[in-house]
Amino acid sequence: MDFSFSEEQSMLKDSVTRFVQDNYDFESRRTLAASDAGFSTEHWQTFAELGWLSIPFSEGFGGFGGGVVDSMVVMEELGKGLVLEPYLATVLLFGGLLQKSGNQVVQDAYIGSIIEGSLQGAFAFVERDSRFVLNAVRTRAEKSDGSYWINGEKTVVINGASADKIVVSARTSGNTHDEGGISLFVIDSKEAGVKISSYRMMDGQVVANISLDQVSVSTDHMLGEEGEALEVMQEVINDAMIAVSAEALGAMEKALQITVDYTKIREQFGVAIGSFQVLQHRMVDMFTAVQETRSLLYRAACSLEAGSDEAIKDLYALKVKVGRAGKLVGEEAMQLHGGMGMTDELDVGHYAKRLRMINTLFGDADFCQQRFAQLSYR
Amino acid sequence: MDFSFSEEQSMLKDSVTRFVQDNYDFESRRTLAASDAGFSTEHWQTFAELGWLSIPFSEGFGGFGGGVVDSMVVMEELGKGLVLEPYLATVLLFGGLLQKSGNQVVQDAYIGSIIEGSLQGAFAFVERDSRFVLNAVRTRAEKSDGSYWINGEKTVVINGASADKIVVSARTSGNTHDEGGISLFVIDSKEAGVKISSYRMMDGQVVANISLDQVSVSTDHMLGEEGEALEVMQEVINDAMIAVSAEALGAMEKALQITVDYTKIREQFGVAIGSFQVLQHRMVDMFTAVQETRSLLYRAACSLEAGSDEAIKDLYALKVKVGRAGKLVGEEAMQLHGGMGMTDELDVGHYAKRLRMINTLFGDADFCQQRFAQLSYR
Amino acid sequence: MDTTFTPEERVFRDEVRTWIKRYWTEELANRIADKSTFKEAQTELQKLLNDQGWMAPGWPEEYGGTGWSVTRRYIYNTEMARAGVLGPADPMVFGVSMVGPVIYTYGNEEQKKRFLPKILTSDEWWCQGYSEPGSGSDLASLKTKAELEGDHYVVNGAKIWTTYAHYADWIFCLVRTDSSGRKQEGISFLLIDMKTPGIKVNPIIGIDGRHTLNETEFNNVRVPKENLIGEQDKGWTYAKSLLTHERLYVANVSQSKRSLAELKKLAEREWAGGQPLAADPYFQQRISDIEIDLMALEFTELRVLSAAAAGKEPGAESSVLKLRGSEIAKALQDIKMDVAGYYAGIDDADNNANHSFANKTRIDFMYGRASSVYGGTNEIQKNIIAKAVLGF
Amino acid sequence: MDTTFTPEERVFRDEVRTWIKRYWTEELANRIADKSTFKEAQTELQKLLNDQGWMAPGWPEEYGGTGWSVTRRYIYNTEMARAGVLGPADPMVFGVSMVGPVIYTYGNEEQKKRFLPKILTSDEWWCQGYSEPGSGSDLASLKTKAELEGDHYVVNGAKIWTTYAHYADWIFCLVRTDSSGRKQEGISFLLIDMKTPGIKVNPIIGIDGRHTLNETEFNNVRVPKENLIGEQDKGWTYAKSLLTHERLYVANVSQSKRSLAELKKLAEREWAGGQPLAADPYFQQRISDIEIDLMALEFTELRVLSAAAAGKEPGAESSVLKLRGSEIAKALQDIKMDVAGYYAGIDDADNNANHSFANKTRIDFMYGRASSVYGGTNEIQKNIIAKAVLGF
Repeated sequence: MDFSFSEEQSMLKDSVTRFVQDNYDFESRRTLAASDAGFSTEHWQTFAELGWLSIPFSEGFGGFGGGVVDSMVVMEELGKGLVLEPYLATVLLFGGLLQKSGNQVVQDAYIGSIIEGSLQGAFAFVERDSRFVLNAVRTRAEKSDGSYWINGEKTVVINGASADKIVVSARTSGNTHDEGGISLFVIDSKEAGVKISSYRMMDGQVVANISLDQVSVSTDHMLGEEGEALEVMQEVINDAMIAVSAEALGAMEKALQITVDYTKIREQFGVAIGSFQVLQHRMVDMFTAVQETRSLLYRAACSLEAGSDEAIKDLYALKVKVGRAGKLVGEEAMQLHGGMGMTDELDVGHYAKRLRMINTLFGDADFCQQRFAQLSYR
Repeated sequence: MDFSFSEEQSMLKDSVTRFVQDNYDFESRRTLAASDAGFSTEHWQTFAELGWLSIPFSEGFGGFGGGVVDSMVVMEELGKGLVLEPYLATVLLFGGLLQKSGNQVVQDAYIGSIIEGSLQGAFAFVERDSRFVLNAVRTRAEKSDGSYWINGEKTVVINGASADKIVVSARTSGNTHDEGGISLFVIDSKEAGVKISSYRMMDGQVVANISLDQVSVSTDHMLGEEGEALEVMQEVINDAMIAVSAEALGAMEKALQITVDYTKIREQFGVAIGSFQVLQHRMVDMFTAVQETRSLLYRAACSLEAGSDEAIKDLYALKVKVGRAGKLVGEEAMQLHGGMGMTDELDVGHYAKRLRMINTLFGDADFCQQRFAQLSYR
Repeated sequence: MDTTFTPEERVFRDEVRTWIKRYWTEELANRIADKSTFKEAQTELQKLLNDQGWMAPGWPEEYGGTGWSVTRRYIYNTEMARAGVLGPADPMVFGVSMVGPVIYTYGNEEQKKRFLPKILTSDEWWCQGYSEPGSGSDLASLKTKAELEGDHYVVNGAKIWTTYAHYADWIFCLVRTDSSGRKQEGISFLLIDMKTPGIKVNPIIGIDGRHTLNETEFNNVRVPKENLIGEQDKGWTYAKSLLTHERLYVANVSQSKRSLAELKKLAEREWAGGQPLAADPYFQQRISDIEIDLMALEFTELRVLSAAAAGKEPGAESSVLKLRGSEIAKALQDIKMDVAGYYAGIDDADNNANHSFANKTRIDFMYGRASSVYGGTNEIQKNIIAKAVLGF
Repeated sequence: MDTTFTPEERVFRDEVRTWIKRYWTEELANRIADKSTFKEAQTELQKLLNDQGWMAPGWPEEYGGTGWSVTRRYIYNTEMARAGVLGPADPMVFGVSMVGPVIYTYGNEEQKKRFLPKILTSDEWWCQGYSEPGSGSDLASLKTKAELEGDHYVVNGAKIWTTYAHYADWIFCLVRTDSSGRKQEGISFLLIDMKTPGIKVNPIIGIDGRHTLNETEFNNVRVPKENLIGEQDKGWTYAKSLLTHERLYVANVSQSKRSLAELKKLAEREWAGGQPLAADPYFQQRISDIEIDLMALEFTELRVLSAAAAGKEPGAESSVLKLRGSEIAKALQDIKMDVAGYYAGIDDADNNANHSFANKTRIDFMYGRASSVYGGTNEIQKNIIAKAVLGF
């Protein structure tokens, strides 16, 4: 029974912490968020130099061979700075799919470029009416003339505007909600028939709707077996749930800290507002929510890494808590900042926004609680 | 738009208030609760003399011809004193069924005795596995030789130990959960085959399990049409839901008042504990819950009396709030009394117990919320 | 005990509905929602209301009010809010509900003649200068100074959260004219022309990404002394008496009912796991929690109004209106965000992936967070109830 | 980062389970649950534990402890609680967990020899005399006086909430020996034989209807001065250092896991509208809210234990254990009451209408209300966290 980090993990953590401290003060972040890409390619190169982009990849591909605990360590620290660079989209989602796909052609073609920071990726898995159900896929791929031809539309694709390559889920057989019949394809964002319409999310992320009109993909750019992609999609998203939960934890910790500091200084009625017992207790509730999140994060990370039978249940429990605690911490942080908390110029509201977005990502608290219940009370 | 009471209602309210003040200090109540019957027949005679037992009955039977607002007025005040006399069981449930049944034989035979205080009644509608579903009836009645013969068992019959006459729901056709096929019979508690096994509830009520073994009832003691009883049962219970909600409101108001008074006096760390902001805010939450309960009580009472389409939805909303607010107020009242709140010797815990019992009565908050949702989101 | 309307009241309700149907067109609503046409279109709406004599229902008839009963005002407010004509962030609040009553109650005849008609015609827009940077819920700690020099007050300081200051022609301000006594004393109530030299309006971008709020600076702003309301140093009393004036409608019941109805509709069209979200028991439970609270709030408001109609002082129950009103409004906004799912995050009115409601949902949610802060935080509301109602 | 047990630890767990299977019979459990046989049967159980050497796992080996690692103690506690052998209202807590460590840490050799063995053999039962009527969470305000007269302290005053005082042979008391300084000073730690003349135990009936609590009066009770622990006037320090001693296990995780498992079973057999309650989505949501919180609490406890195992001071996370532990335990009791429905109200062990679990459910619920009060109310816990962790 041991919750300490390995020496390598501690070093990794320190290096991310230092990067955030040195580069991600709120004003710098604001400038980045307002830029066209919504992040810094320079920072991305730093990530590459520091080795962060290699974490989930096997050593055979030049990777670090890390597991969910390693990416958890990185993401918690990134969360503290509301870091905008598309680590999740390129490394964990796109990279994760490549790593787990067993498709040597695409692995050889792209993993090296990810690690050296020269390739951006994305994973397009949401559709207009899919909500949080991975197998609600209407986009279709048909095989003819030695290629697959893809037609359909994907929405809110994270990093969709900057991605060079995009993994798209498409149905090679079956109907909209079937679990079988889904395949994954790596497409080029500049391929004929790909229309990318990008926009911003409230947390500063640039995402895109992607319409696919007779887009051709060569058969060697399919990941895994035809029609059998759901399992690998779910696996990659399970790992990503740990990662975004860690990011949320970092954001919550920072939001709490900002709030505690603010209420110690901000005076009203002649005293620091932090001296009011009611506000203190509410910050204790925030603190408790943060502790609970960390406990469930460690629980889910350990059981996922150990391949436990309870791993999926632990994961949904975590995501429920991340959603609820994130709302609580985000909103209370804003409320305790009073009117200032509701302005764009203070950082606190931006933590609340990101926490809100993470709640939704891969399934919100309500959705995950239903999945949890199905596992717990079947 | 008017929420004031009529002059008659105000007088009625004052008379109940005075009775409770003069007769129901906590020690007197404790003595009554410990007695065999669990209430005072002397008080019951006072109720008769003050005309309270005549409220729901038509003037033709010597009644007051009152509606749900009138019994609401009485019950709120009784709730403040945690009054033990079986007003609900005898007058509102048993009496209500008689009044609405249209069966002149039993009306002539018993309503006069109820009004003069010489007859106790009960309504046996719960079975071992029925939970809150009125039509979950296994008890059966079969007609032969010009009588009905009843077999089955009823549980937790309120006032079952003292009742002279008991209305029993029994199935004359159909299966356990059918809505049709349920009939009501007035039986005598001393009839052959009736076995009454009485016990106490945590709020001091004496209730009974009643087993019925070939109990004979004459056909003129059936209420309403054979197999058509569910509607009248539901109507009487709807009225009773207003009544017990009013009782709960009275109990909550008193529990809040007791708590506010206690925290103003009780000192800790050299100051009255009521000076702690956190405790003040929690009492504000209790106060808010009480106000919400009153608002929903008035809403449901008005719409039930006006025969509004929304009446049933309003009623379920009320019962949800009564359940949740009752838990909140009862438990917070105990908690704010500290260790003393958890003893039998202080009154506060007894309010919490009664509130808990009212939550369950006729369907708890969860059950009523589901019914509400069925009406609201169908 | 009776909650039905009289036949006359029902006729009146139909009259209001007919007006709404005729004048509250989608075209007008869209122009008001569009930042570039907002002021012009909103003024157009207000002029229509004024033509009907409905601009200031609560004012005394002699100044252009309606002389309606409490019930009629309730009906009017309910119908207007239900249709979305009136909303919690109405610009006319500042003229009609806030400064107007101060002027006709405490102003002199000239002030009444000068200001009230232009509030009714909407030819002059107002904004409010109460809060200051740093004052928060402790309003009386205000520091903006006004010193009498000859015929003018010279005003220096800054006001914050001045909603619509960038549209306003006038601002009503609480200013400090004496700092020797208790902080509630020595405050005066001044009307200031926004075109006066020395006034600078700095936009504050809200967390919803929009510009409705401002900080308004005063640098040696010279205000004619005839713009002082009532007596110097007595402004706190005037402002405070107004706070109780409009507290009957602070619960925003109709707005929340409208929000709930929209929410139910959205949940029917949003798809979740092969069925509409509205059919999902978890969702039903969450939404019904709030619906039941809102049903209670509605009748709490009616209880307060019924007491007011009978000429009684508002009872203890009125104290919970703002508190619960804001909590319920926020809870509805929260669920609506969850209904919008991934699309709730979109910060873009055009690129909505077929979820056109999502952008407004996000704005309403983010803007709505402030409802538990302005007009005294909910924590302050609870302090007040503890003191005034529970006697602590 | 790893939460698996070593092979040796798994062997140990099996050993504990085997012991439980052999000795924790239904017959013994029933006799402990029965008021009339409680003390005798509980003593029997404790003697069995002591025969195995497991009576006081946390004590140093020289006094009869086990010398187990933190992980083993965790395994032991978990298994014992899971089976229901150890519960939160254990009478052995007072001897083993509370007074024992005070005696071996601050007592003299004679005291150790006199008292520790009989705690282990359960030949002497202990109760705790800390709280006083009126002191509540402000423990240090205690007033019970002990005056030295020759070789004896003469004790006057009263203690409240003395659980099992009616079974106890000895009571350990905090008494005031000096009232001149700060209230935390001048308090001494005395061991008092319950048979001493002048002691009167008055039952307090709990809201659960049972007699577990008492008020214990002291009228000129003469206590030999050799029963003083450590130095006179330093008792507060001894008592306080003990409060941190056992705070690793205050969350009652295993008891709550047991409670949750029971709850799920009950919900499968209780019928609601044609299906088991367990299949009802509303019910699933309510119960899963708590299950998830409990899963978090379990790992919060593990995090604390893991730090302790590594020889580190407990971190900030340890502060939430009691708070959340009591909230979760109470929430589970609350749902169980709702599952029992009408039958939850029954105050009768025999007449249970086929719902034999209902009476115990009611008792657990009512008794459990106190878990957010004893050992410092949850409000006090939050004050402490605000101060110690958040730095207010």
